[in-house]
Amino acid sequence: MIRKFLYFVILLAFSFFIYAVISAYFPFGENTLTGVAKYYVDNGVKDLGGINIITSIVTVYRGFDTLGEVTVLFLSVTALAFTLLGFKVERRTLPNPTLIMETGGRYLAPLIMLLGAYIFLHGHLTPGGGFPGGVIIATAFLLLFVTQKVYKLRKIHLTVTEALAGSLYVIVGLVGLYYVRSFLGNFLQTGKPGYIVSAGIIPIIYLLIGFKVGSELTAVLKNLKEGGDEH
Amino acid sequence: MNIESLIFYGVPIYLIFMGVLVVLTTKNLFKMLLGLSLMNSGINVLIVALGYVRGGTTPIFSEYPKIYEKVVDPVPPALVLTAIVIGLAFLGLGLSIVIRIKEKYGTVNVEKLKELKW
Amino acid sequence: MYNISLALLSILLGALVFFGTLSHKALRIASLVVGILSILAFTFLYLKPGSLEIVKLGVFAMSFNLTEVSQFFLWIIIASFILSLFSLLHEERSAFFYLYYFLAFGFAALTVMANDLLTLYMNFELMSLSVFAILLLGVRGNTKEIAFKYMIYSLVGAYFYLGGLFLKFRYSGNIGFGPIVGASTLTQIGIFVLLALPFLVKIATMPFHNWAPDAYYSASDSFTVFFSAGLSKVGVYGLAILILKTFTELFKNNIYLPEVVAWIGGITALLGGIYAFMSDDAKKLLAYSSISQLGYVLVGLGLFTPYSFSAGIFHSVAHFVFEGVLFVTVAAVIHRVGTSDLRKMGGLIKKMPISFIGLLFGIIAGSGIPPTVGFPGKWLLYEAIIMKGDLFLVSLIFFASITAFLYSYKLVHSIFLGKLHKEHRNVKEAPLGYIIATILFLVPLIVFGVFPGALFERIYTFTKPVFNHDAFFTLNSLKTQIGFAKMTVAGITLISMFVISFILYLVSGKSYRAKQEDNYTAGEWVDEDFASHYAQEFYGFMRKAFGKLLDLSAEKFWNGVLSIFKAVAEMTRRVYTGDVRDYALYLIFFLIVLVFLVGGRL
Amino acid sequence: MVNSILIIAFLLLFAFLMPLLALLHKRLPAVVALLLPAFNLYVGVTHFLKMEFIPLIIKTGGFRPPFGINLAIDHFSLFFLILVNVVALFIAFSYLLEEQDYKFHMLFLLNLLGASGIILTGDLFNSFVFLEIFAISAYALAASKREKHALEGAVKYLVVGSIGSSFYLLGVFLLYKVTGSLNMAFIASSLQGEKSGIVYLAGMFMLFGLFVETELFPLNTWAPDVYQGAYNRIAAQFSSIISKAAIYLMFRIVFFLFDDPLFYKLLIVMGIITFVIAEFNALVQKDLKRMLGYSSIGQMGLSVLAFALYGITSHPEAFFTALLLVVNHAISKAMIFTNLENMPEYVQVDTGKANPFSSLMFTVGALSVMGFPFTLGFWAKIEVLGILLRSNILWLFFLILILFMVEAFYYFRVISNLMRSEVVSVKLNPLLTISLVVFALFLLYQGFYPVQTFIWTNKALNAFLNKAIYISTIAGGL
Repeated sequence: MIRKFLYFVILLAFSFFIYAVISAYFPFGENTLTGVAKYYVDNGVKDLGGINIITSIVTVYRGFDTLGEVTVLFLSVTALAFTLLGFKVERRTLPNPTLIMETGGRYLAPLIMLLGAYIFLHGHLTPGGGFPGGVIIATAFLLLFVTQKVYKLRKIHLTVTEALAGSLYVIVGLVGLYYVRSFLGNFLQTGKPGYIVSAGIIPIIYLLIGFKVGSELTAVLKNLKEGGDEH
Repeated sequence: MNIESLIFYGVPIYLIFMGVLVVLTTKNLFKMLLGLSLMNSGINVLIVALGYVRGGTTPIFSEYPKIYEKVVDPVPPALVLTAIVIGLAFLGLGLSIVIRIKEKYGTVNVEKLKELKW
Repeated sequence: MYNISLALLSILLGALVFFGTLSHKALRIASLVVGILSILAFTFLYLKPGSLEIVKLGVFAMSFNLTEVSQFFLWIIIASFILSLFSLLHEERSAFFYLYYFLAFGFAALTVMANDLLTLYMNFELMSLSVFAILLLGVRGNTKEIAFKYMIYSLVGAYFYLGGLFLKFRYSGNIGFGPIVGASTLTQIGIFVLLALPFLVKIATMPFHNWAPDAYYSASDSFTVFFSAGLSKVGVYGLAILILKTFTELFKNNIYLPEVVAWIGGITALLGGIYAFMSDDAKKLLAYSSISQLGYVLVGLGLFTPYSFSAGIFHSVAHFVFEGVLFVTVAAVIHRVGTSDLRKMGGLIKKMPISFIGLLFGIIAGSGIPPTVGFPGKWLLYEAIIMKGDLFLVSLIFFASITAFLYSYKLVHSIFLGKLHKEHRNVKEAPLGYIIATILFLVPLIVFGVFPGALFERIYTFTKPVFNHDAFFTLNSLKTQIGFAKMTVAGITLISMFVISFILYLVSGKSYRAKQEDNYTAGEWVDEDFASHYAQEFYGFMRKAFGKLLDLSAEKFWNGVLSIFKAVAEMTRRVYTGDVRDYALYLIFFLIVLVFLVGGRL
Repeated sequence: MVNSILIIAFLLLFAFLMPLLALLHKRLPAVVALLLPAFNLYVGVTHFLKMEFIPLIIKTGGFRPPFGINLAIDHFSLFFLILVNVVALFIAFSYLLEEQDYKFHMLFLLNLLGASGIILTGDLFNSFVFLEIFAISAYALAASKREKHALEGAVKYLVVGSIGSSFYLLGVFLLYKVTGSLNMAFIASSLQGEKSGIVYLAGMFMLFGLFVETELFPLNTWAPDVYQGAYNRIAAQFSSIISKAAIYLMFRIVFFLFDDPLFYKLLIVMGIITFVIAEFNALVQKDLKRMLGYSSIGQMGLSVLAFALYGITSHPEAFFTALLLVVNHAISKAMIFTNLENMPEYVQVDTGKANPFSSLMFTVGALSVMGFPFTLGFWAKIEVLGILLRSNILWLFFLILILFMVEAFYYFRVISNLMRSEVVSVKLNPLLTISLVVFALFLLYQGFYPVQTFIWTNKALNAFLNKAIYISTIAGGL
């Protein structure tokens, strides 16, 4: 107990020290945009036509990072499935879903999916984008997993969706490499800022990311529910 | 020291080290992962807080072509977006390993996890 | 033609014997004979001293030069290698054994031909590695432990040598054998110790000798001939070259270093002798005798007077000759008897007369009796020490000589005299290869004993530039300021004493000729199987006197050093507790340390 | 020359497509996992041979640095790219016939992707992303045996590694706050001269994260467990790909961004402590793989020490030595660890059964690690001792010398036991045999005639030391 308290005190002191240092160097809120941030804010819309600067940074300026990010997620799903390979989940009997849950779930799920699709399609216009959209779609499947008495989702469908979305993302990047000599470069017209068909490849990328994240997270849920067995 | 900075800098930093404290003190591997996750969140929040500009809005120009005078730094949120996903990925993998450990060792107590040492 | 292609040749021959052994027994013998012949041919037709040879390795050029010293020792190595091959004809070993054998020879040859310290190091290491491999294929004892011990002693020496090499480079800017200029005496001594260490290990100077008895005991019997007679000369060569070329000034000007080195040699000679007559195993006995005799060599080299140095070099040749013949004859006996335990032998004189004669001459030479090769070196060494006025060292060496008599007698008595064991009734004389090798060893044993000047002349060519002394020898005599020895006279005197006492024996006594199987005790009847051979508790009374000394082994010391390392390791490994929380704790503390390192800059 | 972004693009593409390929044919993933390192190697070698001295900038997203992320390729990064991919090719080829789930190959490729990405990228945050790809796949690979020990090692690595990489992220971000950029060259150009304290703090955080991956004491506590628990090929990957990519990043960051004596002194101390403790611990190990793991850790410490000596003394030879050590260690350890596959009955340090071929291969690898003459390691050892002496630190010289003896002691103990161990006939994997022989011949040939290694290393060294050119090429336009 004393040990724990000692750790607590030391860590508290240390965190206070770090806090003091950071707030001394970077007083809260007193930023002026410099460097790349300033460039993004000033030229972001002009360059890409997307009014959401963060989205533009995520998908194009630092699109390479996002590709990496997608990869990390993909990696984690793969690794999870691989680690759980051959692991048998104890069949715990869930309480039987009531009629209300079952019916409600059945009708709610498509709506949730629609919301997800909306979010990733409007990624360049509003806060949101492929990742939240994908997660929302996955929650729809979670709902189905929990509320439906019998819900079979064939793994192969998830796998194919996942693989295709991921590889199309890379292919979009390669097309950019071919047309504008830059991997993940924007090879489409930027269009009129503020419209749904604008901002070049950003919506395309977010579409793919949405599908990928949705299918991956669904696969995770499936794995955790049913154990990682061969498909 | 103002209260604003204490909340937006102090709390995330406190979160980071309390996450560490969880790792140092808990015996449960699962809680340890949660501690690490806490630490990740702390760092993410800290990064976003570091990019804040007083009086700035989000860098989404919904009323384009009107450009807002003051916006917050758009880079930290973009980075944090990535970092969150990475944290999630880490947690997912960690949990799967913990599940396996529970299967093989029959426990998630780290004191029992000392077959490899010295 | 390059001299170093001798190494290439030996590798080729090794491969030849390797494949010969794999295919057929006759082919093995044939390829070994080819090996003997081609190395002889190479030696006599091609080996020419005095040309610098460079092998470019891209970033470093190995340089070789067959100087007079190198040539002198190379001849010893070649001779002992070929002579050991004769007895090897009768040993059947795995194919790899032969390959390693030839490799060891090749790298030993390259080592003595090396013209700079790094080249020497590289070849020396590979020689050690080959010997390690051979020892792994040893025939008795716990071979892996023994080979491992050998390798570790060699490596530790070699690594310190590497350290010395770099230090020398730092002070003199080159890695040649040239002198170190400008370094303080203490530094020079330090570098000398570092550089000399692997060679001291190779000649098994105490306290670095522990590997030797085990290695000689374990290794294939024919290989020990080469091992003792040939490979130990690499160590002698290394010391000689260091003292002659690199540290000449140091040895000339410093009064303590020569004394210390000589004393280490003297103590090795004495203790080696004592350990030798306490051994109950023929090969361990010989191993200790080899250690003891190389101690004399170290005395000679270390004392650094013209006489002592020449005597040391001469005695190393003598060592090659008599240790060679001793190991060959013992190998022959073991080949026939199947054991190396002295307590299980005896009375083989009538069964193996030629081997007996070989061994007899070997021990005569080893005890330094004229007119054999053991005499001139020892005589000159005594002269040199006396001239230097170091009476304590003389008495030390003198006692060491006494031990030589003791273990020599034990060896010859236990094997050849006394009662014949029942199971050895059908033992035959050693096979032809052993006989040839024995006889070939006996030739230089007598020739160089009677005409030591032939050798001293060669030695003089490389001692003269250093000491600038006059020739002190003629073909068959030695002359110093305080003494004169003519080998023929000494020899004839001794031989006539033998003859006279033999005649007296014939004339005077009416002795009963006992059969070898006869048992005789005081009035008591014993059956034929009762072993009354004295070899059972040979020098048992000595054990009482020197028992304490035997306990005081260097092995314990080195094990102590090792256990210190292990104790430290046991402490450091506790850091890895296996508990994740501890690991996280290290991380956080380390983070705090890192932040504090930044400290004032924040 | 092929655009080198294709290295990353193809690795990703095929990793994503792997499930579909596995549906087509069961063996296809393994073949793909072999072809991609080969392709990378081809790209790497052609670049290395044809490239000018000026670093090559490959922008992504269509924007020049610092606005877009760029890959910055010079001979130094190519050197490591080639090294990593040679080992990857070696491992993939050796295990081509092994039955594994396609996910395993995916993880392998993604790990290689992480390593290649770290090596090629010119952007700090991007390096963090790749570091995470690389670390997460490494956690999964460490656990891939799914047995007790593998899982235990993996979970320790996971905990330690995630703390480390979190702070790496924080460090990267602090640097962004200071300099307003995430591009390495831009950061480097604005960090030249006097640095403020926060830069040091950021540096410490970043190094803290990297120390975990480069296995420096006391952040290497996970490493022996992982080496002991994981598959042999994974252990090989850890010692020859994962730690090597991490050490690349460390070299780059320390030298380019924080070129300051404080960091070099820190690295010297860490290097020494790591080497000492690792060698001592290896001395008393019972388990062969754990012993080899400690030996790997020790070699990492030595490389870091050599690099840091460069920072203190600015003798280029010191850094050259570090590179030489890295190459030698990567190749010989890959050999030793994969060779363990052929000696499944030799688990303990001093007992077990083995077949002669694998004993021989182990010996060659071990001799090279120890630095025996006429192996590549010899030159590395000579250089190490040379620079230690040149740096005028005599006690360190002798300390390292004695530790070399310790190293020789425990390796020769294994060798002598192995050579005399009971012979057991193992069905040798033919591909593994081929690749082992190739590597062994490489080590011996380069030990005898090390010109190629020296030339390539020297080229990499020159590219690395001319950081002014690197910075001005990328950041000069601003």
